[in-house]
Amino acid sequence: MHVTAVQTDGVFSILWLVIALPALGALVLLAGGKRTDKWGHWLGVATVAASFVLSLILFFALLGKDEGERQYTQHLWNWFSAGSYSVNIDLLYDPLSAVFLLLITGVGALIHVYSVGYMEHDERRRRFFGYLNLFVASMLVLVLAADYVGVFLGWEGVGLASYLLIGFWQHKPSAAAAAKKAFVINRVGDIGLSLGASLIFVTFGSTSFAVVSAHADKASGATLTAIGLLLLLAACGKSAQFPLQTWLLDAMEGPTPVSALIHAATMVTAGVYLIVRSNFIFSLTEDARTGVIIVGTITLLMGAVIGCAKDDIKKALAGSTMSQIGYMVLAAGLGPAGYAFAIFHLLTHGFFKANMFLGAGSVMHGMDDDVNMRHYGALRKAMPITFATFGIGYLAILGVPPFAGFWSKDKIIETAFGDNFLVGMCALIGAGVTAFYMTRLMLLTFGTTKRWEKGVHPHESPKVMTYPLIALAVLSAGGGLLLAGDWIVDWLTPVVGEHEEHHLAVGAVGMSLIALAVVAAGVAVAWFLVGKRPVPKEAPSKVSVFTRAARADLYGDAFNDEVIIKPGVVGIRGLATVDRSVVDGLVEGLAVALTAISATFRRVQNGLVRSYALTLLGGAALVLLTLLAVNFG
Amino acid sequence: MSDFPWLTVMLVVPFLGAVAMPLLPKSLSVENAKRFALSVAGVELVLGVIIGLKFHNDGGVQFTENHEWIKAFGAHYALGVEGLGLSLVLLTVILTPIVMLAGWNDGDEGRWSPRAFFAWMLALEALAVGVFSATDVFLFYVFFEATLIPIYFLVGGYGGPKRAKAAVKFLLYNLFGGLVMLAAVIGLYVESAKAGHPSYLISDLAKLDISTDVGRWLFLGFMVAFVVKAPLFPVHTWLPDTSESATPGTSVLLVSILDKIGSFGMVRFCLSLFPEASHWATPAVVVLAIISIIYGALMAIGEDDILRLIAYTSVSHFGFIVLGIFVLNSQGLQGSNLYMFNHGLSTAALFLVAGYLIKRHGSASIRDYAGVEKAAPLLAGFLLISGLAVLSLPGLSPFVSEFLVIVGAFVYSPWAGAFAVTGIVLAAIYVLLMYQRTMTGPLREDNATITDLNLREKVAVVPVLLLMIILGLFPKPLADMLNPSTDHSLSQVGAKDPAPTVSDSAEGSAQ
Amino acid sequence: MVAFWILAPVMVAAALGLLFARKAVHAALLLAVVMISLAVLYAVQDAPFLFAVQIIVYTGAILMLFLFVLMLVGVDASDSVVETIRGHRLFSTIAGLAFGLTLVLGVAQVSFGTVIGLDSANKDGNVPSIAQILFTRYVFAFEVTSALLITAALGAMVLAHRERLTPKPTQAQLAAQRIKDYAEHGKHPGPLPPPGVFARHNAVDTPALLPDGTASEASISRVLAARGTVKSAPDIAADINELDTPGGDA
Amino acid sequence: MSVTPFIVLSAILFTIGCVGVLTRRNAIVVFMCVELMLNASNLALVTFSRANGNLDGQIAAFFVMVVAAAEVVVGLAIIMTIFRSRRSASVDDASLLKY
Repeated sequence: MHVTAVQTDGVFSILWLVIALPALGALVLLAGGKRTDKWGHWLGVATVAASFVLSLILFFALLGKDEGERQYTQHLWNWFSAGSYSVNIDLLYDPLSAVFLLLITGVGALIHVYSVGYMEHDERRRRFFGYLNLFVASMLVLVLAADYVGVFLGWEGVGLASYLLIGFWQHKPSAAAAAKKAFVINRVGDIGLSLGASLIFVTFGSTSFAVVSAHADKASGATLTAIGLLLLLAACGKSAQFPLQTWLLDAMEGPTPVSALIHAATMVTAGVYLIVRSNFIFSLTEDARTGVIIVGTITLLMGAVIGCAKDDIKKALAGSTMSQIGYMVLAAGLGPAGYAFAIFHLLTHGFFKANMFLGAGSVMHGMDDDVNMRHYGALRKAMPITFATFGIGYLAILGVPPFAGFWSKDKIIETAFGDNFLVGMCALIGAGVTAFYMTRLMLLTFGTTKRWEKGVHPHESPKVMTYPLIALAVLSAGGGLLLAGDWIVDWLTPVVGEHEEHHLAVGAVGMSLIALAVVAAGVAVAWFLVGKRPVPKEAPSKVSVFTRAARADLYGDAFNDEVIIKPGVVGIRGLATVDRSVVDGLVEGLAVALTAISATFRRVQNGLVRSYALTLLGGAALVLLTLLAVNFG
Repeated sequence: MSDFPWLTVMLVVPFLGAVAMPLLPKSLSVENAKRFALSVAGVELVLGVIIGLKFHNDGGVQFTENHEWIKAFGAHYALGVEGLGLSLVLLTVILTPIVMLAGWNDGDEGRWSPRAFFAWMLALEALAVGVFSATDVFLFYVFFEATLIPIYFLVGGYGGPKRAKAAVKFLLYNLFGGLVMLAAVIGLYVESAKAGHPSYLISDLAKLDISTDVGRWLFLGFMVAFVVKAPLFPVHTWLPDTSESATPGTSVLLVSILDKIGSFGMVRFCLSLFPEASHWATPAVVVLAIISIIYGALMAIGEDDILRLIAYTSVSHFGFIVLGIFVLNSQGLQGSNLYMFNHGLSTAALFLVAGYLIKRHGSASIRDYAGVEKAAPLLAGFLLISGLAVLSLPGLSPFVSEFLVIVGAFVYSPWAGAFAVTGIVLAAIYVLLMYQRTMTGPLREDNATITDLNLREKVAVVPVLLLMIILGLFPKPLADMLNPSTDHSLSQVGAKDPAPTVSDSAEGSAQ
Repeated sequence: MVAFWILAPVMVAAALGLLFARKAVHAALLLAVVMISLAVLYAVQDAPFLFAVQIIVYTGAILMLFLFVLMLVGVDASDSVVETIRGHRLFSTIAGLAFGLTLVLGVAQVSFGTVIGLDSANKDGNVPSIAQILFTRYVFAFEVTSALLITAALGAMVLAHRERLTPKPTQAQLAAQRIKDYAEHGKHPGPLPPPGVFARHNAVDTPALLPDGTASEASISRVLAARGTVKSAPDIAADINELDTPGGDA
Repeated sequence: MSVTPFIVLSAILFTIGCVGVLTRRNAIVVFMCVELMLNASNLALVTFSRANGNLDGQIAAFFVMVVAAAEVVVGLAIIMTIFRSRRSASVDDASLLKY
C-alpha cells in the first residue's frame, strides 16, 4: 500500500526519543569506562524500559487515530545528497513499526532485566549492557527508518551489535570465529540490500518508501522481480534463511540473553520486516513471491530436521527458530493474504521463543553452564518455575489451542493450503516435526531420569531472572488475543493492503483439527522414542544417515567450506604468489634485466687503446658512408 | 575575500618550519624541537580551519593567486582551491599533527636525527598543500614530483629493515609515472602554444579544443602517472613494500594524503582537460578499478603482515575511488570526492592503531599476536572501530561514500555495481579475520607485556575516530563543500545523469 | 706534375713500409722519406715557405725528437707481429679499407673546378704575403699557438721530471761509500782509468795498458765491450816494436 | 696541375696512417703514424690553398705543424714516463683503466 505519511505533530514528535534513549545509554556505557560499572546495567535496563513506555504511549496514540491517517513521518536531517539523489534520515511510524516497537522494547526490557541476573558475575557486564543498548537502538532505527538506506544503517548496526555480542566472550576462539562468521554472512546478505537500493534508485530516482510505493506499479515486471529477489537475498542473510543459514547455529556461542533477544525475537525477524515493509513491491511480482515461498519452505523443513538431532539445548532452540522464521517468510511470500499472519506469528514467536531461550538460560545457570541436554533430566522438581514457564512456551510453539502459537501457526498453514497444496503439506509436516523435537527437548531436560554430572546440583534461578520468565510466559499464553476479531489483520491493513478471506475446501475449524492431529502424532512419536527408553549419556555413534546429516546441520557448513572457503584460501594463496612473482616479478625483473644488459655493454671498455681507435675509425667510416648515401643516394 | 594570499601563507608556514628545524639551537632538547614542529603543524591547522570557514560553498575556485612565473612557456605561480582541493588540504592539515603526535618517538632510531624526521614531515605537508591548491599544470607537476623527496627520506631513513630498497622502489616507480606525465605536460604546452600565447593555467587549457587523438594521448600520459600514484591493480606493488618498511606515521602521510594526488589529479586534470578522452577511456578504467577492488581485497585477506594488509586495503579503496570518478555521474563522482576524505581518515586510524600494536611488540606479523584484547582492551576497541570504518560500516563516514560509489557504478552498469559490491564482503573478511587472529582467543604468553594506550596515543587517534562518526551520521558540511565541485567537474566532462527509468518526471523526481 | 708522379709511389711505398717495419728506427726513417717528398710537393704547389718549414721544423726537429726518444726507449725493441687482440687486425683492415675506399671514391667523383693558382696571392713573394695574412687575420690564433707551445714544453718537463725520493748524497757520504766498497769488495776507490793514449789511437774504444802490457777493462765503456767494438791491445803494441828497431838504442 | 691526384694521395696516406695506428703496438710507431696522418691532411690543405687561390690553406697547414709539434712533445714525454714506470713501450700494456 502507498506510504503517504503526514508530518508528526503533538505526541508523535517524541518518536525520535525512542531511538535516542537506548543510543544514549549505549554511548554512556561504552564511553563511560570503569566509572559506570556499578550502576551501568541498571542504566541499560532503564533506557530500554523508558523507550518501551514511550512506544506504549505512541501505540495508544496511534490506536486513537482512525484507520485512514495512521502513518506519521518525522524528518530528522538530510543524511547526504549527490546530484538528484538525496537521502534523509526520516522516521516512519505506522501500525507495522508500532507493533515492532512494542516487541523490541518490550521483550528487550524483559531480557535486560533477565541479563542483570544472568551476567551477575561477569566483570565486563557494563560493556554487555552497552552492546545490548546499541543493538536495541539500531533495531529501532531499522524498523523506524523511512528510507531503504536508513534501513541499511539500522541493518548493519544490528549486524555489528550481533557481532559484538556473539563474540562477547572473545577469549573463547570458537565465539570469535562464530562472531566473524555471522558478520561476514550478514554482509553477503547486505549485498542484496545495497544492490536493491541502487536498483530502486535507478528505477525510481529515490529510495524513500513514499516515492517507491507511489510509483511501484509503473516499474517493469522484470525490475520489480529483480528488486524483490535482491531484498530476499538481504532477508536471507539477516534472518538466516536457506542459502545463508549456517551462522545462526554458531551464533549460540554468545550469552543466552543475546540468543534470546537477537537470535530469537528481534534481529532474525528483520528479514521478515523488510519483506513485509516492501509489500508494495512484492505484491506486484509473482515470481519474487514464489522465490520467497520456496526459501521459506526449505528453511522451514531444514530447521525442523536440524532441531531434532541437536543435543545442545541452545542449538536445538536455534534450529527451531530457523524453522519458525521459515514459517514467517513463507507467510510473507503468500502475498497480501500472508503479510498480517507473518507479523502475527512473528510477535507470538518473539514471546514464546524468548521465553524458552531464557528458560534454557536459567537451566544452564542452574547446571553451571552445561548445555548438553544428555546431562540434564528430571529438572522439573529442581526448577519448578523454569519448568512451568518453559512448559507454557512449549505448548505455545506446538500450537496447542488456547496458547499463542495455535492461532498464528494455523493461520499460516491455512493460507499456505489456500495458495498451493504442496506448500501447505510442507507446513503441516513442519508442524509435526516441530512437535517431535520440542517434546524431545522437554523430555530430555525436564522429564526422563536424572543424568546429572557429579557435583552438579541444579537450583532455581534468582527472582530477577524468573520474573521476566513469568512475564514472557503470560505473553506467550495470551498472545492469541491479538487475533481476537481479526484485530491484527485490520490493524495492519493500512500498511499491507486489503485482502478478502477465501474459503478452503475443508474450512478453518477442520484445518485446525488436522493440524492438531499431526502435532499429537509428533508428540507421541517423541514420547516413544525418547520418553520410554533410557537416554544414553553420550550421543550414540551408530545412527541413521538422517541423524548424522542433521547433526552436521544438513551439511550447510560443509558445503560452504568445500565450495567457498577451501577454494578461496587456495585461490588467495595462489594470487599472493602470482602477485609476488608476476606483478612484482615484472618490476623487479626489469631492474635485474637492466643490470644484466649494462654488464654486457661494460665489457666493451677493455682498456686497450687500439680497440677504442678501431671503434673510432668504424664510427668515422659509418658517418662518411651515411653522408655519401644521403648526398649522392 | 581580502586578497590576502592565504594559500601561499599555508604553503610557506610549514616550509619555514621544516627549514627552521635543523637550524634550531643545539641546546634545545629533542623534545622541545618536536614540540616546535607540532606547534607549526598546529598553526597550519588553524590556518586551514580559517580558510575552511571563509570558503563559501558555491563560490567556485577561491583564494586565487596568480603571478607570472616562467614567461617562456606560460607557467604561472597560480594557486586556488575549490571544494575538492579544500577538502584534501583540510585532510592534510588535520592528519599531519595527528601523525606527528602518534609517531612521537618513531623517528628516534632512524638513520638521521628525529629533528630531520619532523622537518621532513613539515616539508611534506607544505608540498601536499601546494599540490592540492595549484591551478597551474606546471606548478602542479613541480609539486607532484617534489612530494617524492620528503617521502623518500622519511621511508628511507626511518623504518624497518628493508627500508632502503623500499624507498628506492617507491621513488623509481613514482618517478616513472612522473616522467610520463612530463611528456603529457610538454604536449599540453605544444597545444597551448599552437593556440596563440602558451599558458599552463587550467582555465586557459580547458578552453583549448584539442583534437581527439592528441587529447587521448595526453589523457593517457596523465592517467599513467595518476594510476601509479593512486595505486591500481597492475602498478600497485610499490605500496605494500613501502608501507611494510616505513613507520606507520609515514605510511599514513603517504597513503592518506599523497596517494590522493592521483585521484585528485584524475578529477582535476583528466576529466576537465580531456572530456572526450575521459568518455573514451571510461570502460577500460572502470574494469581496471573493479579488478583493483577485488584484487586488493583478496590480497589483503591472504596477507600476514599487518602493514602490508592495510596497504592492500588501500589498493582496494582506491579502486572504489577511481570507479566513482570514471562512471561519470554525480552519485559516483560525489561518492569518490567524499571517499578521498573519508578513506584518508579511516586508513590513518587503522595505520596508527596498528602502529601502536607493532611498536609494543616489535613484530608486524599477525601470527605473533593472539588475544591481545585481554591485555589491551582500549587498543582492541580502537582497532575494531577503525577496522569497521575501513570495511565502511554504516554510521561511519566511509559508508556514505562507498554506498554512493556503488550506486553510481550501478547507474553506469548493473554489472559494474554487482562486482564492486562484492568488495564490501571481502572487506568484512579481511578486517574481521585480522581482528579475530590478533585480538581474540586466549592471550599468548609473550603478548602479556602489551600495555594499553597511553594518553598521547589516545589523544592522537580519538579525534580521527570522532570525526569519522560525526561525518558518518552528518556528512552535510563536507558534502555541501564537494557538491558544487562535483557538478562543475561533470559539466566540464559534459556528462549528464540518466533520468530514473520510471520517470514520469513531473512528480517522479519532484519529491 | 712529373715530380708528383715520381714521388707519389715512393711516398705510398714508404708509408706502407712504415706500416710493416719491424724495427722502430726503420719506421722513423721511412717517415722521413715521406716527409721530405711531401716538402717537395709543397714546393711544386707554390708553397716555398711550407717547403722550408716542413724540412726544417717537421722533419728536422719533430722526427729527430722521435729518434731521440727511440734511442732512449731502446732502439732494438721490435714488437712481435703476432696480434694480441682477437680479430683486431682483421677488423682494422676492414674498417681502414672501408674508410679509405669511401674517401678515395668520394674524392674521385667530385670535380673540383678550375685551379686558380697562387700567382696573384704570391705576387710580392710567398713568405711576405703569408706573414701579412698571419699577422692581421690570424694574429689571435698565432698568439694562442705560441702559448700552446710554451705549455707543451712545460708539460713535457713536468712529465719527465722525477722527484728525488732520497736526499742528495753529500760529498762526504760519497767518499765514505767509496772507501767502504774498497774495504768490502776491493772496488778501486779512485776514478776509472781513461782510455789508452797512443801515437795513433786515443779514441774511446782503445783500452789503456796495465803495467804488464794487458788491456785494462775498466778503461773501456761496458756498452762498447758488450757490442764487441773494442780494439785489442796487441795490434796497438805491434806499432811500438817497429819504432824500437830502426835506430834508437833505448 | 689538377687537384684530384693530390687529394687521392692525401687520402691514401691518411688511411695508411689510420691502419698503422690500429695495428702497430709500439707506442712510438703509433705516434709516427699519427704524424703521417697529419702530414696527409697538410698536403690536402696546401693543395686546396692553391686550388682556391688564397693562402689560408697554407696558414692552416702551418698551424697544423705547430700543433703537431706541441702534441709530439707532450706525447713522447708521456711515453717516456710510461716506459720508465712500466719498462715497455707497448700500447696494450697500459690497459688498467677498464671495466
